[in-house]
Amino acid sequence: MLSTLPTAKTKTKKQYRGVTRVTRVIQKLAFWVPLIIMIAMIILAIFANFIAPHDPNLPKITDRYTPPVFMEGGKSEYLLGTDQIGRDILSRLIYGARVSLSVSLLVILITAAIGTMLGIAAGYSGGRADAIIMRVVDMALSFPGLLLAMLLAVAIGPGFTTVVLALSILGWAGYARMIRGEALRISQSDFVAQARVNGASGWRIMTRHIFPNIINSLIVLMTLQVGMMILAEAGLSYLGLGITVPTPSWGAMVSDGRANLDNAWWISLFPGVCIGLVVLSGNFLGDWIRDKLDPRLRQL
Amino acid sequence: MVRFIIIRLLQCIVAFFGILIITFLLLRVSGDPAALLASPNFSPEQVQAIRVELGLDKSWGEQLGIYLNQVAHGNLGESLLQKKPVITKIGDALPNTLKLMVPSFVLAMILAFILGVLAATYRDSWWDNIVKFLAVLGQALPGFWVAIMAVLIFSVQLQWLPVAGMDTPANYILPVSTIVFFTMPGMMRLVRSTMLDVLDSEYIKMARIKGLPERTVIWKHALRNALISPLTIIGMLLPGVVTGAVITEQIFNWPGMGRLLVEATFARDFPVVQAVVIITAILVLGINLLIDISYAWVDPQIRFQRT
Amino acid sequence: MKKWFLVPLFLILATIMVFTGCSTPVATTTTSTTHTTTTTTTTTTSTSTTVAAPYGTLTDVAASFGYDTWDPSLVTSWAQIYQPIMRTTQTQAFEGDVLSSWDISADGNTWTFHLLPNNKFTNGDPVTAADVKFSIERFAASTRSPWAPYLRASYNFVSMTVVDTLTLTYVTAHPEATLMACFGATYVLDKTEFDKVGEAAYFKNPVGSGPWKFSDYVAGTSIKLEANTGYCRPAEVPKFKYYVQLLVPELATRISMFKTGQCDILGLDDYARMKSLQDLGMPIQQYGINGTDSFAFQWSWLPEAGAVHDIRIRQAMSYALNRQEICDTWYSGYAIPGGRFFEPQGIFGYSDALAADPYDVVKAKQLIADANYPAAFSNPTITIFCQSSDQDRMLYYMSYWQAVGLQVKLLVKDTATYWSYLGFGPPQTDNKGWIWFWKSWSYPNSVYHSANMYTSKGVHKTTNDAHADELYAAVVHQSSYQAAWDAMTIFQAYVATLYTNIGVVEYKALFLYNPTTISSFTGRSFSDYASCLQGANHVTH
Amino acid sequence: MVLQVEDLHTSFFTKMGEVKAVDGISFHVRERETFGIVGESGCGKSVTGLSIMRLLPEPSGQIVSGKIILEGKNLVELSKKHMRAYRGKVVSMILQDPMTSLNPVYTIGDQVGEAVRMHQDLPENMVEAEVIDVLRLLRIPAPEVRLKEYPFQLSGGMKQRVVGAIAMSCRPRLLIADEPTTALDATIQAQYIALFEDIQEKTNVAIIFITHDFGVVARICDRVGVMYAGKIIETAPTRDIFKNPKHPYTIALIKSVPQLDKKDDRLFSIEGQPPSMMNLPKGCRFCPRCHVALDICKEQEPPEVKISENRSVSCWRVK
Repeated sequence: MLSTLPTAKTKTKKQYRGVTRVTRVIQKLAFWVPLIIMIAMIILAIFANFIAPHDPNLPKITDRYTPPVFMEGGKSEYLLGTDQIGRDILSRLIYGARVSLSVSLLVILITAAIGTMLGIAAGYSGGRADAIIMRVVDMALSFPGLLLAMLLAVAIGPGFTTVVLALSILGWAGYARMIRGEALRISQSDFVAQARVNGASGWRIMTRHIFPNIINSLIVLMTLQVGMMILAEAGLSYLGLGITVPTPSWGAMVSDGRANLDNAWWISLFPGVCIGLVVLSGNFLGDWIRDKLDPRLRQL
Repeated sequence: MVRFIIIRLLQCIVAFFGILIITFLLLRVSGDPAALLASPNFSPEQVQAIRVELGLDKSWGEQLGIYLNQVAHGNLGESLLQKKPVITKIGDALPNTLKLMVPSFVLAMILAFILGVLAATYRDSWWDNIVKFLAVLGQALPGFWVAIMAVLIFSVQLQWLPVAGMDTPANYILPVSTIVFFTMPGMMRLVRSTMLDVLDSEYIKMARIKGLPERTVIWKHALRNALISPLTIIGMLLPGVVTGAVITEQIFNWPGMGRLLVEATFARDFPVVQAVVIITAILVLGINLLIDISYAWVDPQIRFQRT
Repeated sequence: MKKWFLVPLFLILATIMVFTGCSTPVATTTTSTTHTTTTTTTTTTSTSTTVAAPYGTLTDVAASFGYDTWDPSLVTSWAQIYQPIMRTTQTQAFEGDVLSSWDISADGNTWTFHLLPNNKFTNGDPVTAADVKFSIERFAASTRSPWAPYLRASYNFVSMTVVDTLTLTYVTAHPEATLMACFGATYVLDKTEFDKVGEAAYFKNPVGSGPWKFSDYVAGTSIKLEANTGYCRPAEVPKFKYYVQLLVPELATRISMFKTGQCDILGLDDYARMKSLQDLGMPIQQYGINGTDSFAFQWSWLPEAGAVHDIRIRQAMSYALNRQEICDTWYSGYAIPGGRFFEPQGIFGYSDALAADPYDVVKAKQLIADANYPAAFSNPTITIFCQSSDQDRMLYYMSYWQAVGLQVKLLVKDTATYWSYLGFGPPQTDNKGWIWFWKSWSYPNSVYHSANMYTSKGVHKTTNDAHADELYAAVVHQSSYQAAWDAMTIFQAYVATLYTNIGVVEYKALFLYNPTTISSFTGRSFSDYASCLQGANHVTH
Repeated sequence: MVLQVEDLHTSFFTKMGEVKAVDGISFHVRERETFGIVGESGCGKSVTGLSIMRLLPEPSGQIVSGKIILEGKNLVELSKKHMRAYRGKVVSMILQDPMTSLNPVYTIGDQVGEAVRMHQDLPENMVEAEVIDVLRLLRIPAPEVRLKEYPFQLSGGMKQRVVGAIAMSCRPRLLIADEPTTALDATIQAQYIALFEDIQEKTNVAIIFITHDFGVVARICDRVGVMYAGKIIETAPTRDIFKNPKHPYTIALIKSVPQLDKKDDRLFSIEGQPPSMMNLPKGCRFCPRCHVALDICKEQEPPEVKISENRSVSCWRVK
């Protein structure tokens, strides 16, 4: 492909050919690496019971604060070391993938469903309903969700349900806002007008005509949110409002090890790296899907 | 224009009371404050007496009515644990939080705009890539973790900056940078993408056709248009700053609203929690209103709207 | 020139140190009913060899300030600005604090308090019998202190009379030598000032006669105290001019502050972590008597309590704990097996009957099998609850019970909810049989706390045993402290057999300090944290 | 001679490879002349305009080689700063879409005045008069009022005139109009074209008129260049090209112009698609769509043949 290009005549041209080759490689990596990471994390989450070398919740006090195997004092049975009560970090990471990813995915499903319904309704029906929904959306977007999350966590006690609820309670607004814009644009298009002329009901137009056209944007936004939700869960864990012990979630693990960052950094660093990887993978994948599906969506 | 502001103001007030009621109900579900105040030796009768004293024996509806009435009169109640007017606690904490949040917010905004505009102007350059990398990094790590790492590196290892406290200007550097590090990237991404759209537009070409210097093209013609959409985002940036404040105040030991909220939430000090949420709500709504108004300033189309 | 000047100063300081070190109070004679305070009667160190003026600042950090008040009837954590009526000695006896001595009448019902002469509050007012009377009355009326009810009229109180400015009589209905523990928790307030400015203003700018005087308080941020140079025991005047306590909720921040010298004192729950800092050159100091780790089985006498209703299960839980391993690992050797509720070794009423059960997995498994666990129980899950700060330790302790086949579940409660679950009031729908984890810090005399834990009248609802009630009544009806001690020994030995509270370990109460500001701790470090810091010595160059 | 373009090559360097948008074109424009560039969309006619303005989207768009000589200066060699001084003052441009060519947040007076201030050393109090003058030149009614208005308050036609006013504000020597009439409806279009003639008369400006519409060409242009896939395949005076088109593509294009006087309702359209600019055919670029292609057309690019002083064609059939 490259060889068919005419030979470069100027400096700028040469420079650009080089950039093209590098960017192409980077582009490929930017898709495959995050995809592989994501798939690997999902596999870890699903098959945690078979993969994890130790019971993630069983303390072995005599082995506590064991450093990772590549450090002095590390033991081969604990590849990534142990935490402050001697639990295997690797096993907890693997089980933590299950918790963190399921929180994230559940929240995304809930918020995307609510947001999409409200967004389509607002964008399609317009007028007063639209104005009211969008006002609520504006409020929800500008209100610090952490405050509500804290209230909720204290009200019904911390735990999986609380985290999911707390993150969902305002999270739908972002979807509603974006979907509404898309729905508005689509409902003004000719094919929707045609459907109306043909006597299709509002419900039919929303489900058959508008919804299929916003799926692309929806997928992009959902991909970008995977990491965001894991980060949010970590924030709640830090305030003691996250998933309850002993269930390991990455956020809780990072938080648990924070006071030991200067003498047993592995407790907190490895889960932090996992969170970072998933967030970055989500971002890259989202960007990639967006570029592939619809470059117009750059604003997300 | 005036009507536009009045409508927005009314909407704000409605939203405000909505938040008030939700907060009130959520907290009442969460537990009995009288049980917390009672000494372990108390008989149920004594606990009941505390309840009566605090008005907790009344129905929720009645309590809510009393509460709304108080708030309408500017009375935020008394801290259950400390028998102190909540307003004095807020009075102590709010200035501290503002001292932290205002510089962070302003700095985040300025940096986001400068970096975002530069990244868009020099699209795909190394500069753009650095900015993009920073943006991704800022959104990829848990906030508290980075804050603690910053302390370990800059305070403990290098000994350049103090760990905690708020006595000297040096104390501001770490907390402010941490908040900026987390709030700026989102904003910057948006400025960049909006700016890219604007730079693609015909009127920018037109400005170039006029032979205007690049400076004027970007900072006069492009930025003002690019401002319109991020202005909305400023509103959405607020939650991030508030969340950031809760976490940074905790780590950098900043006696502000965030720390007050965490303390009060765990102590079930309802009036304090309510007051913090109310004050935050007022701030958030107020800033949103200001944004709406500044919208009108930036976009003449709204300014001339008669509806 | 300068160096020569320092030599005599050093000598003076050294003398004072030696003196204070030797002046540990001698126990009162058993036959006499007159108690005197040894340290205060003389003023040997005064006049020519004046104590060097306090200088410098001692900075401490705390995770929370608890109650945001200076009212000693609500909170005693920084009651060091006040003086109690009595205080404990190193041998767990009592001596006067504002008192020079006291007598108890032959029938055991009339206490006569003799106050120290020339003792002044920090505002200059003299400490009088009227102040003491006022303080006792006010404390007894407190609705929030766990100690207060035992001084209240409904319990054992007849009258109180001011005889003269330095003499007060306190009359009880029956002899109760253990009231000393209550007097030890009663702090003396300045009645004149209190009447003049009112309660709110008084506690905004509190006045006391303790070793520290109030300097500044910023709610939710910092406490600042200043050495009281007019303290009645000149040798115990703090050597640091200021004591500052900063509220720092984040542990990582506290550690960083300590490492960078932004604070001088650091307490840690994780003793291995403490050791790692000790390896960096930070010395460790012990204070007070040992703290304890224990589990309390609330409402375990009720059949609805589930598995823990069966004493064999409770015994099995005790035998299943490898206490020595806990001491060696979690506590890095700074603990020994034992430690029921408030009962470390050497405390009021301690005997070998309170010694910890040995680690015996076979016996534990046998007991569980005998109880036909889990088949015999509709809900065999045993629920434990603790505060989030203790969750790691709980997960660790629970692993021993899991190892012998018990099904245990942990509930982590935030501080507020934790306290509301601690058994008082009628059982809530779900908390019968729940086990709570209790970590006590050094508390000198647990007689009234024991009532709460081991009698049917107690608020913690762990025991409902008539014989225990009788034995306890005997403890609080003694006219001599020693007799009460003996009665307490019998009571404790009996309730130990009920297994409503199992001790895990008693640990040394420790903190780290910064050796560049503090050289050592002298004086009353055996008493408690605040008294220990009171004896902090400067590093002299 | 106002403008002389010689063998201009402009390419876009994208992630997918090089796109030769303009692949060696030459033409010239004389004073007071209107030169039309006609072609289908994507043939490179707009890029030609942007190349002359040196306003290709950076960094992907690059002038690879060639000369653009305006008033004796080769614009390709000018520094960015010098080029800026030329822009607006010596050469100016009108963009296609009047709705988006004006900055929505500034007043008309501001936007026109900006160009005036930029290039004319006028005292501040003279600027407004100058702006009004330019607006008058574009026959904008009540210019004093328009000054203070925002773009959204104007009609489409009026916006297009304001865009024209901005372009003409410094009376440039060359005006490039990139499909300025496409977005306007027929009546306004006619007025606007008349306006161009009027302006040309008053200011002697040379105009490059970029369009896809031969009808418009017929009305305004003196000479016309037909572009196909990055090349000018035929240049001729307007009258000649209508009377006697030489290149098969030109013939087809002219056939596809709807003509009112003909009875035939069916519009002629050219079959097939223009070639991908990434992957040009080896021989003549029009060959795949050409009805009269020869064998050589597939193999070799036709050379440019000058058939008279003002006419040239690139086709193997034209010798």
